[in-house]
Amino acid sequence: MSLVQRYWRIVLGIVVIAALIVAPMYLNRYGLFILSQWAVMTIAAMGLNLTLGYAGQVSLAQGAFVGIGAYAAAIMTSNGMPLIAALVVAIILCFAIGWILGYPALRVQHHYLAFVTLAFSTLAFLVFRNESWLTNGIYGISNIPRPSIFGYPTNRPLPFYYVCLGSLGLVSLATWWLIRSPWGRAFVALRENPVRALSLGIDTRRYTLMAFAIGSALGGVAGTLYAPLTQYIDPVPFNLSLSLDLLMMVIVGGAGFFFGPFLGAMIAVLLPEWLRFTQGYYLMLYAVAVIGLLIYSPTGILGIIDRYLIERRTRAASALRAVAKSSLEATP
Amino acid sequence: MLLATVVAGPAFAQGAPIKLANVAELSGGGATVGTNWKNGIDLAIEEINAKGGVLGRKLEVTHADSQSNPGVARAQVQKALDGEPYVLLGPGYSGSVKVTAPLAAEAGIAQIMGGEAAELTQAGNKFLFRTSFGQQSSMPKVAKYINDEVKAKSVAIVWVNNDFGRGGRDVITREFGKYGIKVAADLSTEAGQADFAADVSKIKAAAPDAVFVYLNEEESARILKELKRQAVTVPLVGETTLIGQKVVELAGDAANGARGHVGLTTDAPVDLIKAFREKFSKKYNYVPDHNGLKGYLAIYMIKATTEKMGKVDSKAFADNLHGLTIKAASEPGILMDVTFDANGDIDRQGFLVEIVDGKQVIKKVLPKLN
Amino acid sequence: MSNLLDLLISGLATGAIYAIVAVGFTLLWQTSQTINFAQGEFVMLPAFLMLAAMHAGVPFWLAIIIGMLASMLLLGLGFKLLLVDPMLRHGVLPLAIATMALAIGIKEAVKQFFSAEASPFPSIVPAGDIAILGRQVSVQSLGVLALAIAAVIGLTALLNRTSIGHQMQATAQNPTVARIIGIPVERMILLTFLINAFLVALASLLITPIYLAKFSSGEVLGQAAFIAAIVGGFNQVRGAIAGGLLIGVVDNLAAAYVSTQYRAAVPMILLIGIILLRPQGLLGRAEERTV
Amino acid sequence: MTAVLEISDIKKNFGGITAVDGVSFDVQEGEILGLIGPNGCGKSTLFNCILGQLKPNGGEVKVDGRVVTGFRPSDLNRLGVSRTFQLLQVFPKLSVRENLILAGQEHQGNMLSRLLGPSDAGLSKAADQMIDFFKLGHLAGESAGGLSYGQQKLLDAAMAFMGGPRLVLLDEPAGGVNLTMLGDLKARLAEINRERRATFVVIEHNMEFVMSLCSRVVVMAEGKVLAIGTPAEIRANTAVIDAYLGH
Repeated sequence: MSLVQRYWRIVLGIVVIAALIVAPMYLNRYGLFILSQWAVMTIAAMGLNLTLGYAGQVSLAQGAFVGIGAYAAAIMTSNGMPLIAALVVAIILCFAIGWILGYPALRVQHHYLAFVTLAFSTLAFLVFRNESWLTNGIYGISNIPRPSIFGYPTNRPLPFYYVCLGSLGLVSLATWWLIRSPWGRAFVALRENPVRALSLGIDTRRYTLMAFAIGSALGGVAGTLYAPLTQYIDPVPFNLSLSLDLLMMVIVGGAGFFFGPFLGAMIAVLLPEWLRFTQGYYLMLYAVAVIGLLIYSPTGILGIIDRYLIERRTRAASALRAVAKSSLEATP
Repeated sequence: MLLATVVAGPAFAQGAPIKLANVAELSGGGATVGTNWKNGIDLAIEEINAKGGVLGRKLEVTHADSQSNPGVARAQVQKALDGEPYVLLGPGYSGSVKVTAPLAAEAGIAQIMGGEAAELTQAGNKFLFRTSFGQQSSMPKVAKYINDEVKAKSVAIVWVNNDFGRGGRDVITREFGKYGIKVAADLSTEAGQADFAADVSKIKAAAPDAVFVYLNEEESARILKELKRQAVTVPLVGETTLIGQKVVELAGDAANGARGHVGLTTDAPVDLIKAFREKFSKKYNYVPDHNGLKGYLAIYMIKATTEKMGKVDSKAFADNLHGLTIKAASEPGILMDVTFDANGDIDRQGFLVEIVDGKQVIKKVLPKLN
Repeated sequence: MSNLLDLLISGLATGAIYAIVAVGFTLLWQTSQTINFAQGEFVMLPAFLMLAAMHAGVPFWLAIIIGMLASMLLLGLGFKLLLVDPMLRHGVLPLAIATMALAIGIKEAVKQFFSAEASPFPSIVPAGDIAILGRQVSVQSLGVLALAIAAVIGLTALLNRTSIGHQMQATAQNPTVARIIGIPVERMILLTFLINAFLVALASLLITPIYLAKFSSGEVLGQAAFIAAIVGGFNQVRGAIAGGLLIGVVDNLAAAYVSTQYRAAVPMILLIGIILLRPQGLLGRAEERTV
Repeated sequence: MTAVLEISDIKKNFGGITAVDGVSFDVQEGEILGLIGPNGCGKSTLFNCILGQLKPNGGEVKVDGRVVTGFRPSDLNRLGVSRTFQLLQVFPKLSVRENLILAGQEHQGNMLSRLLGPSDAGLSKAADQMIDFFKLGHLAGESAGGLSYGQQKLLDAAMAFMGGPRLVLLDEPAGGVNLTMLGDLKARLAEINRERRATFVVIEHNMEFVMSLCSRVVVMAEGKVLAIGTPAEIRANTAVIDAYLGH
């Protein structure tokens, strides 16, 4: 990457972050709610991107983990416990369940793995709905309180948006660290060529389980924010279709790209809102847009950019070679 | 950014249209409910505007889709409230009402909704209004009917496992307790379920004196067929969703003998309702269910209340609707006399109905309480 | 005991519905590695095409033919050319996601252009019941079961007895080699898409009188059929039939003997068990894995 | 001299077919052992059995006198046994340097230190040295997928050496590599063998390559060992000539 290019990237990053911090001050409550939702869904999609995009393990259960996190938050905070305690419980719970769910991945791969996680997703929904003593069943849990951060209440939309954005920031940093660490490299190795990875001393078994567990735990983190965001949860939003939506976000954004989930969640959360002016047609147009995008670039939005960059680099390289060649020929 | 919505200027200038906002289940699991509700609203507004509007001002409504998801409902209600509507309409799912009611109350805007769960109007919210009986008022009537008329001592309950079915089941189970009626079987079913053989065989095994069926119309039709196939002959009791015309249409002979209480039905022997049904079918090419009626009534509630106040005043609206009685004689659009209490609950005539030879027969009219 | 018989017969009838939808899954998977999440909607749509033709004043029998042809054009040819072809070489996942979006699109389009209401649909099989072993069984269910069996016999005969069938099998097993030995692979793949479109239209015709024509009726159906296909073995037509029947029966037995609230859980647990113990499904072949 | 690798009576069946049928030999420290034989004689299967990619149906594998039969490849690798594959197996989306760091990272620290420690696991320098050693210096930052076939082959071999292995099993390292690069590769292998006392087992069809590099050669045919000896002895062995070289 050239210096200029890196410079532009940094500028772009700063502008986006500044916009995310400043612009919402001028948004109404609806806009803040949608942006908060985007931040929460991005966290969940980042988890799935880790499992699927980096480590190559298909999971159709991410929505169930968001549900587990949301119920942990709703139940605990309704009983007077702080959200941070719920967060810890959600992370541990989702990590453990994700770890266990990873075991089938050691036996079966690809679509069969997807089917197992799909079954888990349905089972989780049934538990949310049927175990009323814990989850209040189909009635759901209402009046979920929003937390106080260092004694500062976040009941208003703007402060809670900053809670979501801050969490997104922390999760992004942690994920960035993770994928740049040797673990991230091992995840990629797992995705690209597990047999070779094994022969290089990479304990693919342990990394597979870790990829599942960490990805699931991020789903739980998103859930603990989702509950106080809507302040009411019932089982229906956490059925299979949320898992499919999250999968769509990861693929549409660009699986295996760090910024993929940000864009994917933007498409899934914001695009339908933008299309609402078409009234009854908005979901249809949304579906057409997603299909069109995937036909144009099956590797997602970042796939387009990636393709463009590679093309440009190849062109630059061949130009360089041509120059070198002609200068060689020119020398007598 | 596209997210920013334009905040309306002076909202209620004389002559400007009165803005209403509807948030309903236009896609997802509740799409049939929400679409009926929306069509009812549109029909009523069209009628009123054709006759010059309310206090000389036209009505104007925006429709937003909640995707049958409480989280989306919350966002859309927030958006609607940011636009400062005169009154908020919807949603229909009780869960979505629960998540949005505090927002409307905080904004001081009245919310006229379709939810039927008992608890909705019992939380002390002063801005929430029903368009139909809540389960806390319809279920006692069904239980009384089962006790007094059917004289059943044990009843099997079949309910659809969503907030509607679960809510009805919980209230009626309590009511049965008061009469000392035993619940012989308690069967949860899934929305969209096709095969009721297992449920019916469980009913048969429990040998109850009557069966209370609380499902959506399509599933009601399927279980009626299965009950007939397995030769269950005890009385089948239900609510609007068991003995509506739609169920009769879908279940054929199997619906004969089904009976129960109907709060709001397009089949009621009331001329105004028959006329409504005709208008609706003509405009939309299908026969509405009670949700179509509810949407229609919501608009006429707004009209009657506003005309009573003599002004378009969003803040005073809720106060004026509490305790209001609207007579069909003076406001035909309300179809039947109706009174709203301090909780936003509704009081109206009800009917006891039985299906005989594929036709609804009104056995008894339950009078309005006051 | 008589009770059990009731449950079995009823379960087989429902299972036949799942089975017939599941067959299409396996066909598309075999020849073009397409996981079609819109299969349920594919079954929902043809009934509306037929209804639309009837609203235009066409008699029922002609509406059926029009619906079938339109379905083969849209869900067979159109689906393959517009969606599958451009995406196939990019792997299973993006295509699967695109079919999810397609499912949303079809549902919304039907709701918007037709109705959100359930409409009754005329039955080509008489609506009554007949007595079998002293049980009342609906003729419609028997019709579906008969069709499911006919479909598997017909498909098996087509695949094993005809030269086109052999070419299709070769295409499914190894497209590269098939191409080399001169089989028109593209045409064979197109043929499976057309067969799938024909099957879903046929299924639509038989199932809709029971399920009603409704924009959302594909959701339950699609998911049940999907699970049936996996349980039976994703790559075998007769596996899909067995899986469908099994899911129908297990669902009923679960509701009767386990718990009505958890009836949907039992097929899922069955699914997990089968995948872990026999990943290729009950009747499926093990798929070759390259190291 | 001590034996780094001892294999005794390894058997492997696939269904009814016996791919490896009671193979025994040992490899001495610092030795370069060639393993040759016609296609399908079980060489690669034997490799896979030694390295735990396949479970042998019978027999025993010892590394440094310790029985390691049935160990998983990753465990064996961390014991200092490394390999390359017949077909190219680099990670195309990672850069050349990252491929090498990946190949070495599991030999450093533990899971926790690999998570919390530096991104390169402290291996950048070692990787760069390896890059220089294999003359890939100008390509360090390129993604491996963009390299030419021969360059990838060099990278593949380089990865096998990152963990500082005692024993390296190379499966057709010379296959498809052009002449110039072949010379390079041979020189590198010989140098590593000399300087690091690393022990090699090499499967190769290129006879010239095997005969000039290896100190001893094992010839396999139909799942069995046909002959063991120095390159000169093998050249003179009539059975080998009949079974293999003669064709």
